[in-house]
Amino acid sequence: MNLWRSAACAAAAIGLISSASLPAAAQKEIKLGIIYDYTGPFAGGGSLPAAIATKIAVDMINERGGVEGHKIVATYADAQSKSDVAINEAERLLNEVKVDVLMGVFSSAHCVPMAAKVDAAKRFMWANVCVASAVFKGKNLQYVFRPQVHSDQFGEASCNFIAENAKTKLKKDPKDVSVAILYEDGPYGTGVAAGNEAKCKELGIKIAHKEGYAATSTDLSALVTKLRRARPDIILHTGYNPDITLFLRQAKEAGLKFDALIGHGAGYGQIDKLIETFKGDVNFFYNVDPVAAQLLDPKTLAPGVGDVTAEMVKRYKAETKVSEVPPHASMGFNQQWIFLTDVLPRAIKKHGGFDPEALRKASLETDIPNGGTIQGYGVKFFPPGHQMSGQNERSSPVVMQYVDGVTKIAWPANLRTIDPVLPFPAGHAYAR
Amino acid sequence: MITQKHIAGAIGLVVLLLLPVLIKLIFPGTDRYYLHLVIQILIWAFIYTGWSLMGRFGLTSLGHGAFTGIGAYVTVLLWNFAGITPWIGIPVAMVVATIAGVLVGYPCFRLRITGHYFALLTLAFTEFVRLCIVGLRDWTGGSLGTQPARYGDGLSLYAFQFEPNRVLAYYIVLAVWLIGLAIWIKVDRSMDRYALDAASQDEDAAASVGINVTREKLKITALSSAMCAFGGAIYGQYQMYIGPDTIAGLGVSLNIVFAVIAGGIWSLFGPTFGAVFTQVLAETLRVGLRGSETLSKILGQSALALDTFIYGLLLVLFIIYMPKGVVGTLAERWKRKAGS
Amino acid sequence: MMFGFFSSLDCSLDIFFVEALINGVLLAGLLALLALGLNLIFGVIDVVWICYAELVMIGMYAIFYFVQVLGLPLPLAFLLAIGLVACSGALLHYLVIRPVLDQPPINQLLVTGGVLFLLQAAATMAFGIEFRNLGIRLGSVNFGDMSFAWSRIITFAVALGAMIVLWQFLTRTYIGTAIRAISQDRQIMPLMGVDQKKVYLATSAIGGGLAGLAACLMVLQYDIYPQIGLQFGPLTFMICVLGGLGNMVGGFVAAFIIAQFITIGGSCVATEWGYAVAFLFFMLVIFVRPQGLFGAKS
Amino acid sequence: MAMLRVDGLTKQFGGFTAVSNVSFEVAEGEILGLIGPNGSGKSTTFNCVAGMYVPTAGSIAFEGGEIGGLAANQVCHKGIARTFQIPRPFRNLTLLENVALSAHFGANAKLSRAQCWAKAEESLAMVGLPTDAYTSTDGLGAAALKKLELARALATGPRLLLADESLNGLDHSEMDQAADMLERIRKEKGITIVWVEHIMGVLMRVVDRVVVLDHGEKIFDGKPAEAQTDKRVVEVYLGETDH
Amino acid sequence: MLDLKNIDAGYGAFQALFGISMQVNAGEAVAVIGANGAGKTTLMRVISGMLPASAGAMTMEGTDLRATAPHKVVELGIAHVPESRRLFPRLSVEDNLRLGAFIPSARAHFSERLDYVYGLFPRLKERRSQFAGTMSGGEQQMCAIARALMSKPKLVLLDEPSMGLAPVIVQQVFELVRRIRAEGYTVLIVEQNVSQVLKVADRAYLLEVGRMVQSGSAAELAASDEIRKAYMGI
Repeated sequence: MNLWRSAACAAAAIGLISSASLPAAAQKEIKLGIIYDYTGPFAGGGSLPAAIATKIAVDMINERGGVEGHKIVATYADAQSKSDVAINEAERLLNEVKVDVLMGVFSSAHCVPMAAKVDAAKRFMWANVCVASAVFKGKNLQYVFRPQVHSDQFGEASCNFIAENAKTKLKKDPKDVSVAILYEDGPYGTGVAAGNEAKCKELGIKIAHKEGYAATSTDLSALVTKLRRARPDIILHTGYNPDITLFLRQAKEAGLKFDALIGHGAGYGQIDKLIETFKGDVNFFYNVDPVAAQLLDPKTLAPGVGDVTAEMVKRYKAETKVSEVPPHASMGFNQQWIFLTDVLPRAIKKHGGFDPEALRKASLETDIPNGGTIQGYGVKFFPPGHQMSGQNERSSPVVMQYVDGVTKIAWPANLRTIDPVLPFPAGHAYAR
Repeated sequence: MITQKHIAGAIGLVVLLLLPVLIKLIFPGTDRYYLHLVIQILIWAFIYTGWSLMGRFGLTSLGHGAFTGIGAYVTVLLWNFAGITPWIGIPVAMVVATIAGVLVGYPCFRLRITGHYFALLTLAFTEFVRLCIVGLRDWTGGSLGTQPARYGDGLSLYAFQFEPNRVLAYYIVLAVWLIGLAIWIKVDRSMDRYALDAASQDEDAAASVGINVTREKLKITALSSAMCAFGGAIYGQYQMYIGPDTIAGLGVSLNIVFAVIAGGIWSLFGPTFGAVFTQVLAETLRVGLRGSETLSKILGQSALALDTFIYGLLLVLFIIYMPKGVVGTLAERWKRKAGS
Repeated sequence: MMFGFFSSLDCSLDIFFVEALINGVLLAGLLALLALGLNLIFGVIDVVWICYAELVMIGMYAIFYFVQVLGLPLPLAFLLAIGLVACSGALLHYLVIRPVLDQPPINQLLVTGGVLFLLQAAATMAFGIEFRNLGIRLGSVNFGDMSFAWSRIITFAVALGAMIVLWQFLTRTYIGTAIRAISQDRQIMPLMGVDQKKVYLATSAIGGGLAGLAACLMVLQYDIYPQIGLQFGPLTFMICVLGGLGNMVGGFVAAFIIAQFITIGGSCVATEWGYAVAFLFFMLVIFVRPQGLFGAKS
Repeated sequence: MAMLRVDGLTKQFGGFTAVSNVSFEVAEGEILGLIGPNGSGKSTTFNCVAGMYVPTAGSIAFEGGEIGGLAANQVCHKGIARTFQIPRPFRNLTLLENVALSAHFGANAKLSRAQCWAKAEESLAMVGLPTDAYTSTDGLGAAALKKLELARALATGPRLLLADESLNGLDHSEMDQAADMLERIRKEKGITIVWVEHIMGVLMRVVDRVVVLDHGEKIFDGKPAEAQTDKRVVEVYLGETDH
Repeated sequence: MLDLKNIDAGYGAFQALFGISMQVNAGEAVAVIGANGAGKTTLMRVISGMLPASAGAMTMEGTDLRATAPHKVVELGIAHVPESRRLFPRLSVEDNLRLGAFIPSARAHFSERLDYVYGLFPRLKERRSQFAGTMSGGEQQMCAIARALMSKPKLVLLDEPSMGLAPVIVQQVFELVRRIRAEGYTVLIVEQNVSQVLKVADRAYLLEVGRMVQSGSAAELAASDEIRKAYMGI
């Protein structure tokens, strides 16, 4: 075993909590500041898997010898599910730890203000997980990039899925299908709901009810009553973890019935947690998310990508002892991997380093075709001047369905691994 | 006459004016972060000073979280939705907060709602405002907050966005804080201060010597709520993020009250000390505990709330053993020493 | 359109409205129970425990701990939790309130505010800020399209029962009579041979016990997290003041009024607006009747 | 013309009538004693005049203008100052600040800061209290606190002084001093005084006239010497002598 | 029975009692008279422990009263009927009486004592479930005295029992005082109504501005000029 490799392992181990840099090896370093919610409601809403997988990516790269002779030194910070803490941590990482790149960020509520701040300070930020379109839309950000899908696409995916399946499954014209849009009222929920509303309207799907609520609500029974009154066929829900649990529990208690529920990431990406709480009740639920990498057929992807996925899944399972690797793990890992294997090497080689300007140029040159990443999509960023500049234009989510604890892909048709079950079969807790 | 006090003040002022340079010397390279901490402390110190104007006269309002919230949100909403520059938005927000303060204050003072009734009533007001902010989610961004729309590259006089230039931000906030202290001193030296002191002790006796107690209280309420609204607006402009839990609501109110009480409600620098104390404690514990492997191993997640824990414990102890606060108690001790 | 929330204004007088009304009544039971404990302490000791709802939170975590970690049966966990919170109430009085009894009333309020921070932080340190629950699912009972959760019905019944038991205690026992008397004339209690300190301690323990009971009922319905007190604390104060401090029957009625605002407001507009209107109503009432809806004029 | 005219004054608290249909007048320049045993309604009458209570019925006219129902601070601005039975100093202020405060707020004319301080010093000197800026109210005895009450009232520049049971808690020599002081205030400042008191002894020496209340009703109005022998007054004070 | 030696007491800086010495012997009715503000009520409060004495010695049947906690004074057999009655207005008559029997020794005999005071004051039995605050002044005084008797005291302190009552009622109140005397209780009574109280008392003390100026048999004091001087300033 070579010496510096063990040092890197030790560094990575300490890195989880440490802000100290290792002086031992006189080697060039690149400092990353990675912010996730390790505690609080967002932690259970998907932030933790993303954080773990992000760290796996960093560890793997370091084990391979780093990037262009540079060791990756990551400082991980906890935003505690609070935006003001996230902002303060960003300040600290950028200006006290003096990281070269700010990364991570689960919640869009943190992402939006933080991205604007980092950009204004002309520092470089790479967003792994947060999806709100509002991060980029109309902001003309220069130094913030996100290969991840964005919330408008989430909203559109579910409506498209409904429109395509209404006739065959629900025996109704899409115009006769009614949906209810529920969302946590942060940038993420609001963004997805706006996408839902716009797309469903465009497709002629009726919106029986649309309502936002605070993710920290302790009582959603009034909302449930309104849904029972509005009688939607399909519920489009966007939320984090405690609020989803609360909603499902109160909906069941109040006898709310519907044909299908489509969740949009975050809490719905954590199927393990939902099954733990609700057992069979969450069977046949849908979730819109970037795909969990292990679900894709490696043959459809670029050569070598499948091996990376396999390695990530192996390490993730070893670390967390879970059976199902959630989509958030893939998101955290994938974006990290793209940065470390595509953008960063190019910046160092071609643009002479990893200052924000070099990273920016390298990012703008990114051109990964579809199938080139573990989540299937390719990467090319909208150029400056575009209203979404900095956002990946090639990303796309999928609609997944949970069937008996196994995740299947139900949409788009070309990736499909299941004929969607719609409506709920008789005897289901929420079946009409 | 130049007293020791004046000299100390002058030296302090020079130090503060040179602080960005000093910080750069002491923490080369990381000055932005430390300036950020200082700026946050100064903004809160200003808000705390604004509250203490009222609080020191027994008007223990738990409603100032509403005023900071109104200040921040009105300014940002006017900017985001009507394109009105904060130069107009902030005064408007201050007027709105003042009106709100007077609307709540007038019946309270007329009906002599004081003590814990006043506290509970203003508490209801704070919650009302916070719920309105959350409820108007289509405008305010709901429970997770919103941010002022960036103007240009984020440094703009017109949009009153000064955050990217830390040094500039520091001087702006320093000026705000100094204005806060000046207002405190002005109030402290006015006859109204005596009137309010008297009224806080005995309203009947105060009225009997001709003091219009209701009017005096309304005046200070208006001033205090306007100041807190201003502070809230500055916070929003600097932080470029406002959330119902970070700048409005009961949590903010309680923080204000407790920081001031810990620092000392009757002293000029009491509220500022409270701000230094609470902000530094929170930041050091958060960073320090996360940064130290052994400590976070021992405490694990507990480290999260250790600052609040210490904070709560100290508050209880302060109120029991040091009701005048740190600065107040030290000043008294010093005075006693000087006297004897 | 001026305000966004009107877009979801939807208040037809149908069966769901009736359901909301009845749910309001059921919620009122819990709120009344919460207010009862606080009212008792308020009336007797003349101190507002601003951390009262945090005691409830401690009780909820205790139950969670007993059941999920120690694996105790639920009824035993409930009993232990009630006992634990009763002890905390007494301890709170002994350690925190007693030293400041001579200070201005506002300091007493503030010192319990310090305890609020302390308890919240302690809960966070012990359990983290995640939402927890016991996973109890009691189902619901249906009348036509109306549906009522058993957890709410049980809560209401137990709250009502507890209030009756407390009333019996207050009217049938010496210490109970003393508790009722002490708010009417504090100074002459020693002339009756009543040791105020003991009555204060007993009241604090009873108030704590009620908070513990409320905790037992709340774990049936709500998730447990450190800030849950902030959801219920302000409501509880409001109900106490609205009902007239120390007036337990008044508190009961006030709980019903506030609960109706919350449920009807929530089901007609949005959850926040139900609460917001309740707070607004509270302020307006106090401006018109500072002594509360049912308080005696002093 | 009477300076103060109380006409048919009635004050009820809930169902309890504390003062019922009491009428009396105070002439300019006189010292009127308002006396009666505990619970006779004299303090209630006093507080109605001073603006602490709103009368249930009747009128209170001061220099021809109605003042019944005005707030205490408004009454003060009309030129009526009062003292409190139990001294109520502002303990968080120094002696001088206590008095300067009432000079500033009590007077109708806006006085400059310096004028307020000068007036405060003058008032303190008049009652014989220290006029330096640092003396606090802590540690003042009953007599000094009474004097402070008086100084505070005088600083508002009143034409009528309502002195409430100002001798309670004083020893004999202090009582005499206090009575002398009231006389001197009238003589030197020309202030009319209504003196509410239940210790009749000292009061009798100084007042021009007494009004005696019992159970909320006026039972006597006349010269002090006559009061001491009036059968009803004696009964009120000593109980019914034979039955 | 009760023995006070050189008692000083006051409120903060204000001293209300100066060197008071007095005795009450078993079976006696003793009156303390004096004008308003003479310190009579303060004296009663000092004896029952509501106000701590600042100097002097005070014993009840040999037990040091100054060392006894206020709520323990009742257990020594001293029942205080406070000035202006101080009933619990929103408690029923019977609950008021129940509180009178709060001390353990009285609780044991509650129903017995209740029968006894109802026998003494049948009026109270009629009103037993009424709020005490809704009764007339005379009935309230009756209730206050009954409440004091519930603890089976040896010494009853009566503070201004006639205050604020109409003249007719005052007669009735003094009648009550005579009755409890007849029941064998030792009575210490404070009154403003001199002529009445001197008729029921054996001995009397005259207080003036916190000082004991005269003492003697009721008849002696009734004949003395001191009283007129103290009250009327003649």
